Amino acid sequence: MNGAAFIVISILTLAAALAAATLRKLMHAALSFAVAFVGIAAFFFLLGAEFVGLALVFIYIGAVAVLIVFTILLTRRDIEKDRGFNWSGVIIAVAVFCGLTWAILKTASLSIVAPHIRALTVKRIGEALMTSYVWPLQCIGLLLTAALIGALVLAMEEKR
Amino acid sequence: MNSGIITNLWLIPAVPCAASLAILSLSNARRKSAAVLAVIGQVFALGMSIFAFLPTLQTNSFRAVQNFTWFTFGDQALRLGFVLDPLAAAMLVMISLVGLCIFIFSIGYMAGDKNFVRFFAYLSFFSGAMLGLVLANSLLLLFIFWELVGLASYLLIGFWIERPSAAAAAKKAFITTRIGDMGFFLGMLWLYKRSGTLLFYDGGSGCLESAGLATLRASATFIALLIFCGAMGKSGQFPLHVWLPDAMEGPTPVSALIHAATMVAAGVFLVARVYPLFSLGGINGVTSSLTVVVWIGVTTALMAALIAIAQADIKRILAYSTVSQLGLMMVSLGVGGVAAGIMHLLAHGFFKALLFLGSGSVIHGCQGEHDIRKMGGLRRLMPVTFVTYAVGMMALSGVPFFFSGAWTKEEILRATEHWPRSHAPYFLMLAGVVLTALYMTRQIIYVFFGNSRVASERAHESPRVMTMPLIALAVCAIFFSVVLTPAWPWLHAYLRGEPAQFDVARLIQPMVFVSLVLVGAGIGLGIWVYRKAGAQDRQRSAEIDPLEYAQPALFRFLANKMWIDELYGRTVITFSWAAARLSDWMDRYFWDGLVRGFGAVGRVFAMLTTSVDEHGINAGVDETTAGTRGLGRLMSKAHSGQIQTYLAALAVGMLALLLLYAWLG
Amino acid sequence: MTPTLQIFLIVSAALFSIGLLAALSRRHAIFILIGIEMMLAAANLNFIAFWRFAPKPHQPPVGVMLALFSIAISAAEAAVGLAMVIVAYRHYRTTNVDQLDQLKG
Amino acid sequence: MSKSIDQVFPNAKQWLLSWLAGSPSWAIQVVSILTNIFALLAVFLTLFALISVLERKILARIQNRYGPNRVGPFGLFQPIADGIKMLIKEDIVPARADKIVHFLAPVLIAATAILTLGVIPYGRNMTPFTIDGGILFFFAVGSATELAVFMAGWGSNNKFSMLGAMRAIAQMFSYELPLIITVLPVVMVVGSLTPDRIVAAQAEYTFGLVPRWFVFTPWGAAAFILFFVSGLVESNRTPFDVPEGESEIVAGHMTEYSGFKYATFFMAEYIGMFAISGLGVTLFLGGWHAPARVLEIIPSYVWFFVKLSVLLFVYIWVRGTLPRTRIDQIMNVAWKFMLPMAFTCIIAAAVWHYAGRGLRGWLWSLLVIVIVYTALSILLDTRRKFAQRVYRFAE
Amino acid sequence: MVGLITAIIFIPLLGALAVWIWPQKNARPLALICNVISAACALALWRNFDATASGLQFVERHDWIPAIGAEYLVGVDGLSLLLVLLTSLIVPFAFLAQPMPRGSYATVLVMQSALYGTFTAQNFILWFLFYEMSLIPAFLLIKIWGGENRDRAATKFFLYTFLGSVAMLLSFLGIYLARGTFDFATLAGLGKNGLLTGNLAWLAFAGVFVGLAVKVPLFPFHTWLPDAYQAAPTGVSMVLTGLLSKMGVYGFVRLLLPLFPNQIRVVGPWLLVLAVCSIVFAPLAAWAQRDLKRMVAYLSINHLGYCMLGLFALAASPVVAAGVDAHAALSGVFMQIFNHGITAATLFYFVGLLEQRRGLRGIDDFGGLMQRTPLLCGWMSAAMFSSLGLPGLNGFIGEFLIFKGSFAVAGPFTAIAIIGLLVTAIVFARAMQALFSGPLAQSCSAFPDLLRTERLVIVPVTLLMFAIGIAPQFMFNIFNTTVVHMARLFA
Repeated sequence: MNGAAFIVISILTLAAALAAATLRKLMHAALSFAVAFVGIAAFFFLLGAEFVGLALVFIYIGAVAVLIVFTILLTRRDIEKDRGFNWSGVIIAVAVFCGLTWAILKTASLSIVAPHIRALTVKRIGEALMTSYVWPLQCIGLLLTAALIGALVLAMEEKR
Repeated sequence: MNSGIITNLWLIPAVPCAASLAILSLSNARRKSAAVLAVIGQVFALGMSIFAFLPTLQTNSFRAVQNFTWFTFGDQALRLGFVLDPLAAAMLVMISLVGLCIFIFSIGYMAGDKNFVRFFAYLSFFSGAMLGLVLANSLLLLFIFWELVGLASYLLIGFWIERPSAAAAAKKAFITTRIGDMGFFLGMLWLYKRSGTLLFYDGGSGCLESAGLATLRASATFIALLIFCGAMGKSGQFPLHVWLPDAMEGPTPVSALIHAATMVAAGVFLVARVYPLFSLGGINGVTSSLTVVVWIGVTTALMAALIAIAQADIKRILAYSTVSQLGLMMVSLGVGGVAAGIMHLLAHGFFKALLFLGSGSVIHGCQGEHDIRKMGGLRRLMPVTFVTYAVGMMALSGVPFFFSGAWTKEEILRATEHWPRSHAPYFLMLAGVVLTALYMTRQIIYVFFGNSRVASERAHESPRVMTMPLIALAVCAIFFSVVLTPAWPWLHAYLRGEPAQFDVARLIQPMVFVSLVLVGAGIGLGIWVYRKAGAQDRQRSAEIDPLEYAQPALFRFLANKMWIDELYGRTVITFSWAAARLSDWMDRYFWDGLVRGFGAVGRVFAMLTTSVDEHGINAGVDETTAGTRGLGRLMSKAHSGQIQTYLAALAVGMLALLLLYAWLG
Repeated sequence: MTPTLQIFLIVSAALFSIGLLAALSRRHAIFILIGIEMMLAAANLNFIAFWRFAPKPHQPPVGVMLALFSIAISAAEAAVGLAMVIVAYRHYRTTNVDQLDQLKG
Repeated sequence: MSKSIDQVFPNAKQWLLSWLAGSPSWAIQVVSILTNIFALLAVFLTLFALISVLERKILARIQNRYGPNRVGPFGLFQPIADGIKMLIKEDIVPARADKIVHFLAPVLIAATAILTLGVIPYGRNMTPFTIDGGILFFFAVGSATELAVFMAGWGSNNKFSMLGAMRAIAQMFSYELPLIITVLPVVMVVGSLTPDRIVAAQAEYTFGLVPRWFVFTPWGAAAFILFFVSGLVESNRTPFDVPEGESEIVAGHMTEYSGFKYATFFMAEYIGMFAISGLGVTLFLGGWHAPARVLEIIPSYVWFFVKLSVLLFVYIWVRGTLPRTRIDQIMNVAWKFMLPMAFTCIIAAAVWHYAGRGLRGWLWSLLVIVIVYTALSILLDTRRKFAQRVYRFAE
Repeated sequence: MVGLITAIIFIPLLGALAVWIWPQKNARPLALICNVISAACALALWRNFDATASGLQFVERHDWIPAIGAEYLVGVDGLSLLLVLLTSLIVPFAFLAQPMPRGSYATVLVMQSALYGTFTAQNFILWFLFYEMSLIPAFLLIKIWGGENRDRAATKFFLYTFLGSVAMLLSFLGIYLARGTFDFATLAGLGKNGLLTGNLAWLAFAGVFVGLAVKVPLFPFHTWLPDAYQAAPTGVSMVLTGLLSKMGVYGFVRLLLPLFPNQIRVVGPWLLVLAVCSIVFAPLAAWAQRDLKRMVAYLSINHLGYCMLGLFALAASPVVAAGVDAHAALSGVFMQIFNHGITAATLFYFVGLLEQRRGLRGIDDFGGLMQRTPLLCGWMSAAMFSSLGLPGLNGFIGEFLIFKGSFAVAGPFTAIAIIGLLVTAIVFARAMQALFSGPLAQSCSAFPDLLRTERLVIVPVTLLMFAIGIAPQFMFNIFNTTVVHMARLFA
């Protein structure tokens, strides 16, 4: 596990995330969001979960980001208006971050180094999905179908 | 072949029934195929009947039984069966032969009808059911076929369904016979309960065999009488005879087949079939049930003969004549002359069918006219019909020596004469013979003699297809007497299961002369009374009957069928209709009112409790409720509807939990 | 330097806080969604990190599984959420969550 | 001998790296990666140049004219001339454009297109980057193209651009489903997402003559056709080039681009086409395997590029032959026909597998596909829809 | 095969959901498909049913609410199977009768599920749940989709049946408190020696009796029936008469007779009086009706009266039970249940057809139909003849056996009940005369004859009637063993 890579990736990710949260232009924020997810995927690669990383890229960059920009496009008239910024949120967010960091640092058992492991192959994941995780998998399938239909129904033009 | 048909008796009813089904599936336009199918079915039935008849000749008291299980209920089996014995065999041949003649006649008679196909379907169905009836070896099976012939009769009476009178007559027939049938049904249940079986013959354990009869004891009388109810309904015995004259609303071949030759005789057949039940425990052949049969028969025979005198409708006269003759048969059975009764039944089947068909031919010739007073002079216009009709008339009247009816009637009279209980039936029957000759003479004079009147002007002889059956039946009516004469009482012996002996000497008997005198008197009286009626000219078609002229009150009494229909209408029907209305009323108002009354009480109670609730118990609760609602309203302020506020609250909550966790350790 | 679990968790906490920031501070509904997605991603990162640092990560790969399912669910959530944003926009002509407060008590 | 020719490129790379022996491992790694990247770029940019001129030549032949024939022998230097022209053109950025996005879009699109090339095995031991989930990588990275297209459309702040981008995204989204789902049967049958494994699984020959490429199974053939059509759409090629249909919306999302940025788009499109074709070759056409055992003396990479060229030729051929379809027709076909058929391929592959992968399985899976195909054509009422249209004017 | 019953019970429920969700125009096909599936399951049940084994088959037993002894316990014996088959037959028949609104398809499907449940549940709580579950849809169907007077009829129906149910529930709670079980088989075993003692027993008996008598309905608890049947749409009337009334009879056989033998023995003659009243008064009232539907409704009461006659006769005198007469009476009752189900439903179907064509259904609103619509008249006559017990059709078998069984035990009552047979004949003869014969009424002159779809519906059902009437053994095979078993139980 490469320390340098870690530093680079975390700086990239956090910067992009911060940009996504604060950039004024919605479109730039959305693109930053995509970049942030690339960073997270990189984390996953770093942690040896290649498949999850790829899935994350696939889903977030290929689908969710596009969905977001599409939504931005469809609600375009609204985004030009000036938006207020709620500073109380910043305070809460900082407080939460401080609290979490304090809690993490306080917990001594977390300061461990990753064991050396075999790479997690796609085959292994597939086996796990199809054996012990088959029910959750089916449920997720059902959920996705429901979400698909629900989103369609929601977004469909109402008939006059 | 012989043994084949005996083991497959079910085929005899099945073939016409199958023909009926086949015809029913034809379209209305396939007239020819319908007729052909029906006739073929009937020919087959006749052939099989004859084949079934032949083995019964070979031994005396032949009886072939075929029983089978219809179904099992619980662990019990319900068994039905067919039986072939002389009684059944003779009936089979008569029914299928007469049936065949009538089928052929119908082809001509119904030629113009638009429901030709349906007619033959019904007719075939009837034929099948009737054949099944005579073959049944189980009271239940007999009852089933009994109901089915009833159904066929219902359908055929109401065949010209667009006529309200036909529909009414059909309904009347159905219900009236059903009344009798309910008695029959009850009798059957009773019999079943007592004997545990409904099979007539079952290798010694049937209900008509000694073992079965032994279980009946005293109840036999009631059972017999209940079963006789069914026979009364079917055979038009007083007081259930009212449907039979009305049944003439049906097409004439139907009247001939069902309401003259076969179905109405089923009652007589039924009594003959279950005769052991009637005669059980009799002294000298007299039991109370048979006595009832005799008196019902006598009443019916005389009453119907009297009514027939005053009727103007050619078919109604014949219908009453049928009722009268059926009464005669019942008398015969009642006094113990079972064979005589059945012989008369068979002979009657031939000549009454002949008469009905003749009347049909007349009606056909007169464009559907039924009123004999509008006919006349048909002797010249319809010679074949006239001759055959005359044969039938003489057979019915009982003109001795040459006609079958005479021999059987004498047989009956002889049996009645020897009835130990009373001689009254005998004398009343003699009167009946005179009356029969009288009304038949009246009819034939009105129809065939004198000048032609309104309806008979353009009359013409019927086509060959109609006259051939007439001739065939006339021949039967004459030559059937060969097996009936006392000189060679073959049929009598056959039915009783004895060998027949030939003895010319027995031909001359006192009864022949009594009969000769009586019939002569009847015909002579007729000719004398109606001598002028035949000569009336065409303007006076609706003139007064000579008898009406002499005895107007009596004639009206008879012409109106002794007001029995009216009597029923005023009493039975009114009463039952009132019962129906009452039931309906009770339902709508009484029971429902009761229920609604309960409902009202409930509602009053509910109102009471409500008021107690509202003013007593509820007062405190209301305050609490108000307080709760106020609090709720206050709390709802916190729900700003802004999602971010909620989110922030969540985050703060999480932080708080974290701090709590830290504080706790 | 080899990163420890703690570092990962702190990065993830930071990501979470940034997501929270986006969700709390911005008025546009899409930002809120972006924020929520980021919080979910932080959680996923935690899953993976804990899985990776567990003594026996392969028996079975629970963390990876959870992360996968969580990704699927958040994708569904995003789809439905965005559809709702579109519907809300169509109805109220705004995507400002301040103005979408019909459910207030 | 043939083996050494076959392995000439890997050996060359080994030789190159052997110069660095003794350096820290990360340096060797970086150099190895860079070598791969340079090789890829060199080969495919050359191929791009070659294809761009060949396409024009072939189209010209189809349309019965000469095509470019002025620059160099047979006009083969035309791409160089074009490149120079593009480079020296003015780079125009619209005043109201979102400049960052406008700039990033071609970068991103080219980057993703080139990245996808990295996981395809070009020959024996010639996979630039061996990743366990290589196929997934291909699609994950490829899906970023949509974002890039959108950025181009949005950043230009031009309604034609936006419309073109919307169309492009709509159709790419729609066809990504059949594209990925048609890959699944192969993945299922091989049991791996690694391209090398997939190629290896197609190595055998029946009777030493007929290669066991997946395209020769009923499900494989069906999947390949669907894959190829989806690939056409994904790379926005005729007859599915509605996003840049010049007669309707100028040039779609590329309207506001000029000069080198435009060239980048152009290049990305071609490289995307190569990548999809390369994946098709890998998945269905046996990768770098020779079509018969005897032909194995010819090096593997030659076979790969021969197959790739054949596919590219078909692309061009199709472009020269078919008219442009309507956008609604494209979408209808995607959802109503392609998707169900793609699912059917999965079922058919399963049937094939469970029926023993032999002749029996072959016939059964054929039956499945034929049944579904027939049912679909009946359901979609294709006979009516394909019937000649009657236009009624002035009604 | 375990799980088949559960499938049968819940498939219609799923179907109801599907119908409710799907677009309007698919409601009928969907409902029918669902019925085809459940019918296939019912046929599978029949096929795998061991006709020679007494006792329950295909039993599924799961704990449900152990605290009160409620179990999910379903199973079939011959009687249950018969009724399951009947349900599978009648409901699709009703669906085919008339196009209905989507909601009513869904509601009928819910009711169907409840019916299956009622006929297969072997634990009182479960049984009662299904029993009540059938009541609500029936109420809704009359209330929402009914005809004239539907509010009144629905309320009446609901109050009657609901009060009956409450009485029954209270009785069973009493029994449970005393005996601690809801299981039918266990209760029946205990019933021989008296479940309860003293007045409590009588109270419980009265409660159960009233609850079931209302459902059947038995005179004088029957007044809701004509109103309800008259108000309900045709298809619903078919289900109500064909199936809902069977729940009452089924309850009598399953609950009242085995659980309270001593009580029944004491009040037996009075119960017989009630049955005979049902038999005699109902057809008389039917005679006086103008409305064809009401007429058929009254005849329904009459026919169920036969069932009651057979059962009460059987239960009132245990001496002869277990003999041929008990078997006859029980078999007759079971046959009558089935026969009345199909025959009455068919009659309602025909009334519906007439109403569809004419818009009215008064007996005087028609005339001379035979000339215009011979097929309709022919097939309708078949149904009528079946109903009046003509031999050769199904009605006769059941009635004959009931009369045979009960005559042996309760002769006088049976003799009076014969009047019912007669009056039924009169009613039908009158109806046939008024409808079919005479000159063609002006208002009927444009009637279409049976359409092909209608023929497709009616011909199989009528053929079934003929089949049962001529060769009924296949029906008896279903429940013969059960009959023997029950007769032994009642003895």
